[in-house]
Amino acid sequence: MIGFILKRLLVALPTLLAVLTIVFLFVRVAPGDPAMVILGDSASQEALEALRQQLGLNKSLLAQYVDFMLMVLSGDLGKSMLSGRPILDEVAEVLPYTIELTVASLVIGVVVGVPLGIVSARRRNGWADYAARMISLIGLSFPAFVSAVLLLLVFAIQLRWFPVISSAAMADPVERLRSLALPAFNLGLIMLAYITRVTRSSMLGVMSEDYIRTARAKGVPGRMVVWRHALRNALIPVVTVVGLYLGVLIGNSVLSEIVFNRPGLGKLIVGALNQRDYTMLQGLMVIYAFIIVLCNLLTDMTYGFIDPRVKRQ
Amino acid sequence: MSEAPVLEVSGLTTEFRIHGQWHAAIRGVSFKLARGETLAIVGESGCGKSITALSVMGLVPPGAGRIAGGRILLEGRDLVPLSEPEMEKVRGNRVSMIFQEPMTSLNPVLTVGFQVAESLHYHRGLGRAEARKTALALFEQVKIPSAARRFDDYPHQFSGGMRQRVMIAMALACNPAVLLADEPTTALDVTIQAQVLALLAEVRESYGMAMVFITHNLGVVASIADRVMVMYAGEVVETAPIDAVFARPTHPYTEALLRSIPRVDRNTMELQAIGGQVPAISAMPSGCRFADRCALVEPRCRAADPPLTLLPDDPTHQVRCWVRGGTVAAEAVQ
Amino acid sequence: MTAVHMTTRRPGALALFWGRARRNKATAIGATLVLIMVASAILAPWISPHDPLEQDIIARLEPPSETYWLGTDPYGRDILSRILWGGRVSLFVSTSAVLIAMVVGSAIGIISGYVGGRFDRVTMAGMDVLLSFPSLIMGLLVVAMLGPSVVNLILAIGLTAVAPFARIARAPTLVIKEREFVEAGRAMGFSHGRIMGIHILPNVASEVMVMGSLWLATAIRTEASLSFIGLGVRPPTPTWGSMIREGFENILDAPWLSIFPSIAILIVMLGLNLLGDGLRDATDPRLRHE
Amino acid sequence: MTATLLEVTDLHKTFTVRRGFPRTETVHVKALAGISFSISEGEAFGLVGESGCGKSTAGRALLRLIEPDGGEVLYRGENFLTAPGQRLRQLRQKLQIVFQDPFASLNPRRTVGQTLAEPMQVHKLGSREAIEARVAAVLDEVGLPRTAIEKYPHEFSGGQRQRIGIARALVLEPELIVADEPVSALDVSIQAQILLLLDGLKVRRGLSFLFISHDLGVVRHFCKRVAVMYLGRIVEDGPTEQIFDEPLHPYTRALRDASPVPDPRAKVTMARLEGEVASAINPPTGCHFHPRCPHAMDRCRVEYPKLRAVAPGRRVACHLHDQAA
Amino acid sequence: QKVLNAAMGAADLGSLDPHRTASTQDKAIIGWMFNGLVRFKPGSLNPADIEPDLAERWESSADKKTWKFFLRKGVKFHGAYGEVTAEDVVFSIQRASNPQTSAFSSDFRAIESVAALDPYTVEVKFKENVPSVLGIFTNFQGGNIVSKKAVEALGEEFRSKAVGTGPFAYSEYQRNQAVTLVAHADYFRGKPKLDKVVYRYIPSDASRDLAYTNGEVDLIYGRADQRWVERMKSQPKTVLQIFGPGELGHLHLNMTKKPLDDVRVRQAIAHAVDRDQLVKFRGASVFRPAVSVVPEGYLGTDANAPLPKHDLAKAKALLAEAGHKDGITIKAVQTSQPSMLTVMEVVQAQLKRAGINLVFDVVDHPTFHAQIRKDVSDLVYYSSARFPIADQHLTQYFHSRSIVGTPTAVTNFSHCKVADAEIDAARIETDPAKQLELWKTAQLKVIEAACAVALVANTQVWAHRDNFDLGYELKGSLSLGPMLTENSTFK
Ligand SMILES: Nc1ncnc2c1ncn2[C@@H]1O[C@H](COP(=O)(O)OP(=O)(O)OP(=O)(O)O)[C@@H](O)[C@H]1O
Ligand SMILES: Nc1ncnc2c1ncn2[C@@H]1O[C@H](COP(=O)(O)OP(=O)(O)OP(=O)(O)O)[C@@H](O)[C@H]1O
Ligand SMILES: [Mg+2]
Ligand SMILES: [Mg+2]
Ligand code: NI
Repeated sequence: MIGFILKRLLVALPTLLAVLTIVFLFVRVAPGDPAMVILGDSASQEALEALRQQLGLNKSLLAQYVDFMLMVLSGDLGKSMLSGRPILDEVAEVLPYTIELTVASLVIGVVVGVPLGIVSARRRNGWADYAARMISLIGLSFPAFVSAVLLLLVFAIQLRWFPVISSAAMADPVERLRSLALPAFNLGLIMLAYITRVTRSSMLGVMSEDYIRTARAKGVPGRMVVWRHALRNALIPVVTVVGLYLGVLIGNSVLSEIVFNRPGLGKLIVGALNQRDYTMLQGLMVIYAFIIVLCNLLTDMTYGFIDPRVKRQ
Repeated sequence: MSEAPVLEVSGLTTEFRIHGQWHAAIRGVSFKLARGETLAIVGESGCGKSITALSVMGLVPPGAGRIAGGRILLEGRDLVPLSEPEMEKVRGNRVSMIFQEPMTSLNPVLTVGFQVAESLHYHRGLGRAEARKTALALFEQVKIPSAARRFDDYPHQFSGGMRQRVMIAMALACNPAVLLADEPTTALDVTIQAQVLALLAEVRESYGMAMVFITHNLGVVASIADRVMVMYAGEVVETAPIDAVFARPTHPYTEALLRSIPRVDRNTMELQAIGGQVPAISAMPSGCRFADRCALVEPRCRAADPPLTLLPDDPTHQVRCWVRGGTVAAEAVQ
Repeated sequence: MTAVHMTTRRPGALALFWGRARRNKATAIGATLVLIMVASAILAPWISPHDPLEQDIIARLEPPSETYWLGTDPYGRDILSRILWGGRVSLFVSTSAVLIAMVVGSAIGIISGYVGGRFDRVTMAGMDVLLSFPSLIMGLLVVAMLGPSVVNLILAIGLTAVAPFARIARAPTLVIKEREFVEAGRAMGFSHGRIMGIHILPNVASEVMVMGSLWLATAIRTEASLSFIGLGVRPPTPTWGSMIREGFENILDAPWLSIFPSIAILIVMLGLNLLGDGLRDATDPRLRHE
Repeated sequence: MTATLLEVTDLHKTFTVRRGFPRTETVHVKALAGISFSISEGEAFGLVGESGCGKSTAGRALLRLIEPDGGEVLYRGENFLTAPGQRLRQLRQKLQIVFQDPFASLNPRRTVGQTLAEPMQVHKLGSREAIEARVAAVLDEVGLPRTAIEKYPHEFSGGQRQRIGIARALVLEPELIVADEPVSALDVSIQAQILLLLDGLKVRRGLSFLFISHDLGVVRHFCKRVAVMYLGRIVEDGPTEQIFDEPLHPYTRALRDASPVPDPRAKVTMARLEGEVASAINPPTGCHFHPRCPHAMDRCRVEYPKLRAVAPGRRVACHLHDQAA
Repeated sequence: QKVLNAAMGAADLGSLDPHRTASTQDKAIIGWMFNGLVRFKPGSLNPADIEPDLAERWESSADKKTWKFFLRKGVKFHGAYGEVTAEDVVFSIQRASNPQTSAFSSDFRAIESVAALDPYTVEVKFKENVPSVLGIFTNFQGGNIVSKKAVEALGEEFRSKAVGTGPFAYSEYQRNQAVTLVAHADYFRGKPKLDKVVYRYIPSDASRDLAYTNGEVDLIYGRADQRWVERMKSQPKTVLQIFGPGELGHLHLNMTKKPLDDVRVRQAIAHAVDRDQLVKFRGASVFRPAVSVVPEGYLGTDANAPLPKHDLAKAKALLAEAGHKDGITIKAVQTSQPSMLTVMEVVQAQLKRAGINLVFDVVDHPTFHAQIRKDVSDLVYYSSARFPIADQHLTQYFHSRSIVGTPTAVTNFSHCKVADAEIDAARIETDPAKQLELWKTAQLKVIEAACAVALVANTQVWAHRDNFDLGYELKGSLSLGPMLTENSTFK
C-alpha cells in the first residue's frame, strides 16, 4: 500500500510541476508587484527599485523560474514576499482551519446526505423524496456567499447563536465549534446537495441490479437489503462525487472565509493575489494542487476499501 | 399421483402497468409440481417464464407489477396474500431461485461465503461460526475446488461456472422444497453448462426437492426435465411429460419450435422458421395468441380464445389449440 | 410508395427524449423558469423600465416603490433594470463559457478516448493539471492576472470547465468505441473523423448536454462568486454577482440590494437544476421504464 | 474444387492489458497463437470453441479491425494485412462483418436508411437515386419492409435488427462475410429465420462466410467445413459432418458431447468434461487441453502437438493421433 | 473590560515597520506602537499642538539649519530591547532617510547629517531650510523611532514583529486575521489602562458592521457614507468619531495625452464636475467639497482658491472651443476598490452630461497602482492625506520632480510643472507670510493650468462603544485612526 501511495505521488509529480510552471507564468504576467504593496502609495521610485532588487524581482524571468523550481524541488516553498515568513509556516497556521472546515462540511454532507438520498430513493416519488430533492435543490441553487450572508443574518445577528467572526483560536474547543458551525453548515449544504442526489440516483440504479433481487430471493429482510447489500455498491459513485467536489468545496471555502471572517487557505490566496505576494501565490498553488492530488489518492483508496473489484492481488 | 404437490399454481395472472394501464404479462397460468419432480418451462423470450417464477417468489417489482389473480400454494399454503415480512421468511427457505446471469446476480462487494451463509443466518438463526461451517459444507457439495480457501473470495475472482455454483449453494442453503431455476445455464459455455446441469440433477437427487427449470433451449430441456410446460405470450399452450412433447408435439407452436433447431448429432433436413414475432403484452390479439404466426390458422382461432384441453388419448398432455386440441377442457378435468 | 426518402426524419431518439422530458412536471417548470429568465435578459433593452446606468443620486438607496419597483442602488440606479441587464451579462458569460468548454472539452474527450493509448494518457494528464486548480481558484487567478473583462471571465470560467467536459465525453466514448457499430464503420472503410463526428459524437451528445445544463448553473455561480470577490465585469456594467456584492456592503441599510439579484440567480439555478435533473432522468436508461 | 478466396496463415495476436490495484501488473493475453485456414469461394467455414478461445479475435484480426501481430491474410492472393490505405479501403468493401449483438451493432442515433446508405456514400458508389434504389433492394433481400428506412433501430425487434446488420454488410457487395455469432443472441424461432436468410444469401449470391459460433448445431447446419479452437489455436479442422460425427481431438469430442440434443433419449450419453476453460493469460504448458483431457499422457504436458493432416482435408493437433499420421 | 477589540477595513496587515509602510491600514496600529521625537497632542492635527515625545526638549540654531534634541531618560523599548538612546534615534533617522530601507526617504532629503552628541542628545544638520522640521520628527511615518538592536536582531522579521516604545507592543499576528498588541508595562507615560488590543482585519463593511452589532468588536473603522453615519448614530451606546485629516481626491489630468494636452479640455472637465452632488452622494457629515488643490486646513491652503464652478454650459463651450463639439473620450485606469470606484462612477455620470465619455479600465488595486505609475492612464483619480503642510501635497502631486516615470517619481500623474519655482521657493522661505504667499500662487497656477481637478475630501469615520474612552478629545489624527494612549480605557 505504501508503495502504491509513493508511486501515485511520483506520478503526480509532473502534474505538480506543470501546475507550478503555469502559476509562475500567470503570476508574472500580471501587472503590479509586491514592492508597491509593501511601501505604500507615496513611496518614491527609488525606494521601489531598491525593494525590488531585494526581493529578487529584477532578475530575468528565466533566472527567477530556475531559482523557484530549484527551491520547490528541494522541498522549500520559500518565504512570503510580504511578511518575510516561510510560506510553509503561514500555511501551517491556517491549514487546520481549512481542514477543519472541509472535514466538517464533508461530514455534514455525508452524514445527512447519504441517509437522505437513501430515503429519497426508497420512497421514490413520495413526499419524503420530494422533500429531500427540494433540500438538495436549495443547496445547489444558493451561491455560497448568498447563503452565507443569510446564515449570518439569521443565526448570528437575529438569534445570536454563533459569532460573526469565526476565527476562534484553535485552543478553545467550545468557541471553535461555535465559530465552525455556520461556515461548515454553509459549505455542508452544497456538499449535502450533491451527495443526496448522487446517492439517490445511484441507489435507484443499484436497487434494480440483479444481485439485489438475489438477496431478496434469499429472504434477506428489506432493511438489510438496503443497508448491507445496496449501500456499499451505491457508495461508489458517491465517493467519486465527493472526491470531485472536494476541490469545489476547497475553492468555495474562499467565499465562506471572506464572509465569515475565518482564516484559511482561501483567504490567504485572495490576500496574496491582492498584494501580489508572488512567492505566496506560487506556494499556495502548489499546496492546492497537492491537496487535490491527495484527495484523488484518498478517493482511489476509498474505492479500494469499498469495492473489492478494484483491489486485486 | 397420490402425494399432494409441493407447489400448486392455479390461474396465476400477473399484470404490469404500461403507460398507466395494467396489462397481463401472464394469464391464468396453472401447474402442479410434485416432490422431486422437474418441470421445464420453455418458450420464446418475453413469453412470461421469468414472471411466472418471480410471481411465485413474490418478487414482482412492486409499483410496476402486481399479481392480479390466482393462487400459489406452496406445501399447501397460499403465498399470494402473504405480507412482505412473511414472504421474506418463505423466500430462500422453502422456495429459492437461481438466476440467469451469474455475472451480475452476486453482490460484488460481499464475499461469496458471506452471501451463502447469510440465508442460514436469517432462516435458521445460525451464528456466524455455525453458518460458516454449514456454508462451507455446501461449497463442497456444489464442488467448488478448495472451498475453504475460496470461501472469503469475492465474486469477481470466480469464473462464470463457479459463480453459478455459488448461486446454487445459496439456493440450497436452507433445503428448500422448491427450487426455481431461471435459465441458470444460458450464459455459460456448453462444457460448463453440462457440468452445472449434472450438478443440478445430482443435488435434486440428494435433496429430493422439486425444481422448476426455465429455459428456451430444448436440448437442455430434454436432458433434465420430467415434464415440460410450453408458454406462449403469457399463456400455457402445451404441457406434457418430456417424452410426449418430443415424440408428439401437438400445439403448432411447440411443433414449429422443435423444427427450428439445427441439431449437432445429425444433419437437419430442412429448418423451419416461425415467421413474425410475439405480440407485445400491451397489444395482445383476441382469440388464439399464436394465430398470426400459425400455419394451421382457421377463422375460429381468431374468434375465440382456445381453452387448455387434455388430449383425448393422453390424460397427461394438455394443449391450447382449437385445431389440434382435444375435446375435454383441462380445467374441467381438474 | 416506391420513392425512398432518406432525408425526411421521423421523430427520432432526440424527440423521444424530449417527449420523456416534457412529461415530467419538474422538468417543465425548470425549462419555463430558465426560458423566462433568458427571455427577460434578451429583452432587457425593451422591457427594462429605466436605463440601468442612469444615476439619480437624489434617489439613492430607495426601497421598492412605484417608480423603482425593486428599489435603487447607492447611485440611485434602478435595480429592476439592472437585474434585467445584469442577466444579459451573467447569462452571456456563463453560456459562452460553458459552450466553449463543451465544444473544446468534448472534442478533447472524444479524440482522446477514441485514439486511446499514450495519446490518451498524455491528454488526460493535461486535464489533470487543469483539475488540480480548484475551479474558483483558477477563476480567481486567471481574472486577477488578465484583468476583469467579459472575455477574460468567459475564458476563466470556460477553462475550469474544459477538463470536466473532456472527462464526461471520454467515458462514453470509451464504451461506444467498443460498440460494434463503430467497428462495423471501420470495416466499411469510414475515416476516423467520420466515426468520431457522425457515430460517436451524437451518442455522447446527450450526456454532454445534460452536464452542460448543470454546469451552466455552476458557471453562473462562479461568475457571481468572482464578481462577489471583486473580479467581475468592469463597472458600471451590472452583473448579478457584482450587484449582490455591492448590496452586501449595504446589507444592513438596504437589504433589497442583494436580495433581489440573489433571487434572480436562485430562479435561474433552480430552473437549470430542475431541467438538468429532468434531462438526466430522461437519458438514464435505467430510469426509463417507469 | 473452387478457387481459394481467403487464405489465413499463422495469424497471431497478443493483447497487453494492465490491471490490478493498487499495484498494476501488465499481462499478455495470447488470444491468437498462430492460426491458419482457408476459405474457398462460396464456402461457409465455421469456427467453434469455448468462450474466450479467440474466435472473435480471429475474425477481427483478419479484417484488421484489430491489427494482428503477425501472419498473413491473402485475399485472392493479395496480402490484406499490408495493403496501403487506399487499397485497404477498396478491399474492405469485399470483406464485411456481421455481429452477434443486434443491439450494439447499430448506431441508435441513425435511421436504418442512413445506416445503409452511409457506406455507399463514403465509397461514392453512385448517385443519390442509385443509392436509394440499392438500399431498397437490400431491404427487400433481407426481408424488411421499405418503411424501415425512416425508422430507428430501437423500433425493431432483435431479429429485425439482425437483418439490418446483415443488410448493412450486403450494401457494399462483399464477397466474404465474417459472421461473428450472428444468431446466438436470438430466440430459437428467430434464429431459424436468420439462418434461412443466410442460407439464401450463400446460395443466391455465392457469398463466402467465416461463421463463428459456439452452437455446434448451428455450425453443422450452416458450414461445410469447420475448425475447432482452443486457447488461441486450432486443434482440429475438416468437413463439418466428419468432425462432429467422428471427432478425433478429445476436446472436440467433449464439446460435441456437452452440446445438448433436443431428444430425451440422448440424455444418457451426456458426458462431462471436468475443469474449466484455462486462461489465455497463462495457458498450461504443452498441450493446452491436457489438464482437462481424459487421455492426457506425459508427453502432452510438455509438448504442444502439431496440427497435422490425418486424412484428406482433415487436420488435428493431438498426440493421440500422431502415430496415425 | 481590559481588552479592546478593534476592526479595520482592510484585508491584512501590510507591515509593522514604520519606515516601510504607508498603507492606510497600517498607520493606525503603528501609531499605537511607536513614538517620535515629538508628537501631535493626541486628538489634534494642529502643528501648533506639537509637544515633546521622546525628546524632552529641543533647540535650533538661528538659521534653523542645526537642531538639537534632548532625549527623555529611562524610556524603554518593548520587550528586552532596553532603553532608548541617541544611538537608536540616529539609527532611526538614518534608516528613514535611506531609500533602501525607507519609503519616506524624500522627506529627509534636506538632512545633511545626524549625530549623537551624547547618549541623550542628537544633533541634526540640514542642508537647507525645511518647511516644518518638527513635522518630520513627529510620530508619523519616518519620524517613528525604532530600536537599533531590534532591527539588527530581527532582520526581515522586523516588518511583522516591530519593536517600538509606544503604549502597546506587538504580541501576535495571524495573517489576514488580526494583530494582537499587549500593554507596554514600562511605557514611559505610565502603564496603559488597557491590557490588550486585538486589531482585526475585516475588509467587508457589512461583516465589520455585523461584528460590531453583535458585540464582537468595540471599535470599528467606518465607511465614509452618510447612511453608515446615520445608522451608527442610531445605534445604542455608540460614539461616532468623525475627524481629520480629510483625504482630498483629485482627478489628475495627464497633460501629455491628447486631448488633455489642451488646457481648455482640462478646464471643461473641471467645470463638468459637480462637487455638491458628490457630497450629497456620500453625505455631508463625512464629505466636504474641496476648497483648493491642497486639502482644507493644511498650513498654506488657500481657503478661497478660485476652483472652477460646476457649469455644464461652460464645460461644453470650452470643449467646442477646443474643437471637440461631439464630445471626447478619455480612458482611465481605475481601481476596483469600492471607496474609490464608487466616487468615480458618479464622476463618470457627471462628465457624461458634458459630453465627456470616461471609459474605465477597472483593475485590482495593485495593478492600479502599478499602471498609473507607468503613465498609461489619461486620468487618475487619487486621494490621500499627508502631513498637513501645503508643501507635501504640492510637491508630491504637482512638482516636476515627482512626475511619474522619472527616477524621483512620486505621484505627479498629470505631469504638472507650472508651479515648480513657487513650491521650491516656499520650501526654503523662512518668512511665514512670504511662504504662505508663495504657496497660494502655486495653488493658483495649478488651478489655472487645470493639472488636476480637486473633488471632495472625506473625513475619517470610526465608531466605538460609549463605555470606551480614548482619554482625549479626537479632532484629528495623522494616522487616520484614533490614537490609543495610556489613558484609553473602558469605563
Ligand atoms: N417490469 C416490467 N414492466 C413491464 N413489463 C414487464 C416487466 N417485466 C416483464 N415485463 C413484460 O412481461 C413479459 C414477460 O416477461 P418475462 O421476463 O417473464 O419473459 P421471459 O419469458 O422470462 O423472457 P426471457 O426468455 O427473455 O427471459 C414480457 O413481455 C415483458 O415485456
Ligand atoms: N481488446 C482486448 N483487450 C484485451 N484482451 C482481449 C481483447 N479482446 C479479447 N481479449 C482476450 O482475448 C481472448 C480471446 O477473446 P475473443 O473475444 O476472441 O474470444 P471468443 O472466442 O470470441 O469468445 P466469446 O465466445 O466469448 O465471444 C480472451 O481471453 C479475451 O479476454
Ligand atoms: Mg426471463
Ligand atoms: Mg466472441
Ligand atoms: Ni492605494
